[in-house]
Amino acid sequence: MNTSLSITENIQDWLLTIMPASAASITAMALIAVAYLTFFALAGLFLVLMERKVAARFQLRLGPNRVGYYGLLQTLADALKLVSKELTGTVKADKFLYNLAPYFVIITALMGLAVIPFSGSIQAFDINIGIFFLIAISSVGVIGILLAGWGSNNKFAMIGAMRSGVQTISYELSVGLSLLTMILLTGSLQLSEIVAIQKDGWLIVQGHIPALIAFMIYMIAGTAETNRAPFDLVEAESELGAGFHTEYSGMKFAYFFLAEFINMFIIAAIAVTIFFGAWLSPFGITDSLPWLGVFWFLGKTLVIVFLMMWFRWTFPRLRIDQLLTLEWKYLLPLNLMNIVLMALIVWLNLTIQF
Amino acid sequence: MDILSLFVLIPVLVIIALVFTKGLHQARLVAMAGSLVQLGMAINLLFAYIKESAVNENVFVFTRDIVWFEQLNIHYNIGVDGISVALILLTAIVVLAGVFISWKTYDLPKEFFISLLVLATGVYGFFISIDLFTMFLFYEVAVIPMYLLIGIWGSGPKEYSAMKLTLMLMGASALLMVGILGIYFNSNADGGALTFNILEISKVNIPVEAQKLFFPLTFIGFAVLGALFPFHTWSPDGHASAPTAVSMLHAGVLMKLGGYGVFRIAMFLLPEGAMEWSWFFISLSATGVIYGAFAAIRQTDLKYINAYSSVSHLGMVLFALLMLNKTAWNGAILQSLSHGFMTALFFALIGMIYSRTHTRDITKLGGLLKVIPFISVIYVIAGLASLGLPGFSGFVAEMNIFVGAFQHEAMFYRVATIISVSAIVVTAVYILRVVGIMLMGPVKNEEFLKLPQATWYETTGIMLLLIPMVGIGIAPYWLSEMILKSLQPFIQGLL
Amino acid sequence: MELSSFFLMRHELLLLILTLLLVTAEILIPNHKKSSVVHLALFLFGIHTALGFLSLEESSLFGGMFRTNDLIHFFKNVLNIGVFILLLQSADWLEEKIVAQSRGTEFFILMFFSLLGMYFMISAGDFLMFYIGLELSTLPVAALVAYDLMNRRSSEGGIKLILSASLASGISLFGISMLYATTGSIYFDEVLKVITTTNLSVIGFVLFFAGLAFKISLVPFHFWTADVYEGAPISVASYLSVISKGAAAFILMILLFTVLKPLMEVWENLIYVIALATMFVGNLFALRQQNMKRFLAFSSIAQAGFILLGLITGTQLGTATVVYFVLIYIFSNLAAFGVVQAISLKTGKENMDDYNGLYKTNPRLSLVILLALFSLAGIPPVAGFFGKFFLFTAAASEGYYFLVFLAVVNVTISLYYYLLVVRAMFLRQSEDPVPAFSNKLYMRLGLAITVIGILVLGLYSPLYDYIFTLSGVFN
Amino acid sequence: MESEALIVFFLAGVALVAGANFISNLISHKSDNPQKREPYESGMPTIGPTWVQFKVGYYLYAILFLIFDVEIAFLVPWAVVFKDLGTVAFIEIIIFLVILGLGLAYAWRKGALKWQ
Amino acid sequence: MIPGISITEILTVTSILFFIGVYGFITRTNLISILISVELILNASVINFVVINKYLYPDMLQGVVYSIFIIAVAAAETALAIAIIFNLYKQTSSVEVKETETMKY
Repeated sequence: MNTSLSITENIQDWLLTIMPASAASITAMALIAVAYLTFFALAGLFLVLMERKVAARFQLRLGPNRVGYYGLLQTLADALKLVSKELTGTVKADKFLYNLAPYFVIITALMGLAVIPFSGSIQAFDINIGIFFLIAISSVGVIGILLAGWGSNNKFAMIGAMRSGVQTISYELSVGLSLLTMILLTGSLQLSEIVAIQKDGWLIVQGHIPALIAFMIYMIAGTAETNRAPFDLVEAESELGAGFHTEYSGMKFAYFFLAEFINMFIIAAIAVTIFFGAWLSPFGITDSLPWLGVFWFLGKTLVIVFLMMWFRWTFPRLRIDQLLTLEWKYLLPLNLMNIVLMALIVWLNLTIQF
Repeated sequence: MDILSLFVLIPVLVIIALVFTKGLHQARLVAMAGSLVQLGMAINLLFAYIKESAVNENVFVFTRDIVWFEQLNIHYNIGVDGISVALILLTAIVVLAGVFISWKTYDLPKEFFISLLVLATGVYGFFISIDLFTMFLFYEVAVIPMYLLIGIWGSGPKEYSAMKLTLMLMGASALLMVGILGIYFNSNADGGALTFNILEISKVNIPVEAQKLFFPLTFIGFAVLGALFPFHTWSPDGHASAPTAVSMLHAGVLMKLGGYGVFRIAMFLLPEGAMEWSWFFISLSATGVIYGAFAAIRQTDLKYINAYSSVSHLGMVLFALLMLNKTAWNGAILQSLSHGFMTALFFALIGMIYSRTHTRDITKLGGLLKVIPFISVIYVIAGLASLGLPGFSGFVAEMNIFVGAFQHEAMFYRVATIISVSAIVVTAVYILRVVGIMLMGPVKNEEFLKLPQATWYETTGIMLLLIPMVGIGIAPYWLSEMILKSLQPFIQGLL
Repeated sequence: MELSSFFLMRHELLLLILTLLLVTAEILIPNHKKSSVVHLALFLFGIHTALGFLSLEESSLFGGMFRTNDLIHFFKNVLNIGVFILLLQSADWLEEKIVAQSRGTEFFILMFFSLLGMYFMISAGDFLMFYIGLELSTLPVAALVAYDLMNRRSSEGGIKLILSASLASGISLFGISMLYATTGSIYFDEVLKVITTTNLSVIGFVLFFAGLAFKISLVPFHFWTADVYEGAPISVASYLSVISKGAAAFILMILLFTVLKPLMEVWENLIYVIALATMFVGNLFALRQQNMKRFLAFSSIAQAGFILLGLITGTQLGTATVVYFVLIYIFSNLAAFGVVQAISLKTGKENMDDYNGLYKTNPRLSLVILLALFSLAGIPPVAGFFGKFFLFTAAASEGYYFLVFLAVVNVTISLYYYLLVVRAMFLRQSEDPVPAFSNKLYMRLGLAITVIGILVLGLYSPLYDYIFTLSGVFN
Repeated sequence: MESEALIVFFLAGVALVAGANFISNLISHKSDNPQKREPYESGMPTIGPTWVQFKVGYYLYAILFLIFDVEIAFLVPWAVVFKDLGTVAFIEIIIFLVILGLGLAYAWRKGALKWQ
Repeated sequence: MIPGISITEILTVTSILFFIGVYGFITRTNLISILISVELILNASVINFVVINKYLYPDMLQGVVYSIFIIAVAAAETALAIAIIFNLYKQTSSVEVKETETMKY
């Protein structure tokens, strides 16, 4: 197992002592899978809670505060409620596609999570084309949404899915291009290498102006990628009921909900990895304590996530034409120019070196 | 500019001049003037040739060799011998006569004369070429205007006839082209360069196998134009549908290209192939001779009669050529000339009769001798020449052919010759039948009594053709001598 | 790499700049002034064509991906001239029908991109460049075929073209991958050194050949041709039939004569069969066509069969005759399409019956098409005769007498249907003939150049000798 | 092996959804009536088929996306090696982007980016 | 390189893919299906190139580079084909071959 989870190595050694090699590696993988699934579920639950709390604070409310200490168990209770609800669906639906859709969104979210470098040692899948893989896998997610919309055979769902499709593919360009801008600086697609380059300074500092522009574009596009407000006209409640997942209930609805929050987390995590040095501490203050990296990483990520939540309550929802205008007429040309600017800076060695 | 290239250049210039004319009057004047100049040139050429050949040992005189496509060794290579000179003269006369006969072409006159002259250009070019490529080129130039000439100005099932004629002749050129290419790619058999030059190829010993392969291709390729028996079907239809002048040119001149090509290319360059295959083609041509004659008896349409008679007569040309001896060849050339004048005259007369009576069906005609005596008398004269009466060109030609043919001892040749000779009798039958029905007897239609006499241009046309015909008949000697001298290299090559 | 070596790509760079200029023009010029784009494009392309004749040295670029020599250079010029004439002929159509919908510039842009693809295809030094060129030359044409948005047939032609083009290029690619498997390289030079006749390479070659056979519309990959031509605007059909086919024939020749020469024993037989099939199918189907575009489509299929006769040789003579034939073919076919276009533009008539009595009303046009058809049929003294004769000479030089014979038989068949048009124009009368009209300057110029070409190209022998000398590069 | 990790995550995803569905089916309360099986459209019965032709604008963006996304595929290798190549890479990518930018500008001018 | 899977197996798969594509192209009656069949053929070639490069000639990247270009071109092809199909659909309200075809021999 090439995955450099240091915990695993210990466990693997231990496993090897009690069973044959092949069984050991399968067990190890199963353990990893369980670990990530746990994290997946916990992160989802936590982010939902966080969202509600943040929203409440913005609106001068308290937010959930009954279930558990300060309402900490609220989302867990919600989850349990969802599990126990009946899985309904319409007779008119295309059953196969309807049921297939959740798999798409969940699997892509999970795979996206696999390449995130939580710390120097906690990264399940350090592929050499990491960023490319992320871009690729995130575009598969949209298929799940389209399938959901199509398979439901419901007009709201269909319109929501189409909107989602056009929105996601549009903003995917900006996500890709802004990440590409940063690749010019790193010269590598491997996430661990990208992190290594930031040892002496975060890329957003190294690349100064173009990197800043790239970050802003990335944040806008990333928010739109995840269909979050102010780009949430996919599921604009006031227009479309619940959008593409109108016809999903109970657990099936929960998948989309969960995947959305995990995607938000992934977007934030990538932003942290590419722009803010991932698990590296600022100015190397905790270099001597590598295990702190995870916390640095999660901390930074949550800051970005908070930023995205902040957006939600700051900007009004866009109309679809505004949304597309923003992408195609502003972000995309800006992005292309930004790439040239970055190339110029790298070419002339104008980056900030430490 | 040498004397021969003018034969290509002048018609082209006349064509260009014709493009700028307006109306019938201008067009026919320009065409007549151009044709007159050509006739003058042809006569000039004749005398120049006689003068030149007296001092020049070469068979081909006035040669000129301009490199054209250097890489393929294609040359613009021209020269004439006695045979070509005689045929050029024939062409010039028939073209001029044709212009006169077409004096009253009201429909698209300019285009008519242009096409006629394009045809003439092709024929002249063919006769002066001694390069296979240019020869083939001019051959096709001569064939294509026929389509328009028959198609536009013809009568009856003209579209069908024109298409049939064009396609059969072009189909023949498929064989011809393969033959020519075969000769070309074997012309380096003795180690020289590949060449299209007839004179040079004739000196090369082309492998016998190749000769056997390419001779029938080349032979049939040309002989279709010369109305070889199973491939003659285009000829009656084409002639019947064509306008008068075109029939004249076609039967009188164009079909001679076939015989000339057979002689100059197939037999001259592939002598061993010729010997190998002669029995086969003799059978075909003998069949053609007798078949044409018998078919002519059955016809009632004047043009068909004449067309089948052409098949018969030209069959005789091919027959004579295949006899492979000097006398027969001489006869073949003379027959070509004689038939050229004679059949042109026939078609001219038929045209005149048709334009007056509006029918070519001999059963509807009768007693024309009383109504239009001049035309009728000329018709009789032409008929007599056709059946080979002494004193006319036909006699001289056929005499030579059969004398030559009988020189062969072998049974096969004898039988073939006897069959062919019997065609003369049949010829007499159909000629006299036409004369009897059409010219003698009562006038079958009241309106025919008021037919107008021949006009000046018709008379001119007739006289142009009649004089040489009689001339050859009365004084064949100088012509024979000129031809015999030119036959020398063929004899060396073949015998 | 020296920047100055980019000048070896002069044709490509110039055309690219030109096209980008047009794109910029399309973006900047307001809609009501769009008609000026036609003149601008013609002017620019005229300059480009003229500049193409400057001499160019023989070399290769990008490590052998791009190569150029005198023959390639010559052929690019030929294509330039062809396209220039085509544009002259299309200018009126564009001005009258297309500019009004403000879609005039795209016509030029797409056509130039396609031409650019052909340049790359011809200059390709490896299969990658070749493939990109092939696609770049095909895809814009599909858009051009579907140019007439209101016409259902146009869209249908477009989809037929692009689907069959994709299929062909897919098959071709699969073949290339097999060739790559056997040789280990996609560079022509290296492939030439390594390739031998093995099962895999032969299968690869045959599949690869299919892609190009499609482009030249050889039987059995000709099915799209007639439909696409009929659906397409005439300029585009003309482009497909003339420029596209010419370029494809040329690249096929380059590939066969240089890269795949070691497989000669394979492709000789292949081409022998395909040449026969193409000639016969093209000619026999042409016999029954009434629509002039379909008619010319099948005629051009048959012409492609004739081109194969020169390809079968693999010699310098073969090269020279193919180039020469294609050059003549470009002029002849452009003339024919030009007249069809002129008539279609004025009257909307495209059927052969509509041409009845054309000579009476429009003598000049009918003479032009007469010359063009005679040239296509190979009647002397117009250029087509020389082209055909030399092609047959080339085939005969390798001993393919029987093939030549069948080819000439096909010439006769083709003459029959060419004469059908002649018959309609000259022999027939019509109740409702095409009214007499006069063309605008551009069309006249376009037709005049083709007529001059048809008359002069054959008789002017130094041209052939020049081509022959150029053709030495492959041997 | 890397690819194995990918498979693990894939299977984990499948297991998550399938397992949760299973549990949900097991413990949930079930009831059925015809209204429940109708598509939800704010209480109105649905009118006409849902799977109809959508506005062409959506597809237009899909086509545009296709083009620009593939262009990213070309930019990625370039970006990775840009530092090593320097000048030539810079000039070439300028050409590439200019053409691309022209394409975008063209689409803009033609109104392909306008949502109607 | 994937251990345990030899090049023959992959090439067999691509060949099958290729022939499925060809078969689909010939038998399908829906324009979109035909387009998908074409894409199958292209994908078969892409895989071929990558695999041949990786297994047989790993020292040069020719096959891989080639495959990137094939993908790009395939995208352009699809974009154009879809655009034309839309236009056809607008006029005929169908993407079935037999309903769109008007031109025949």
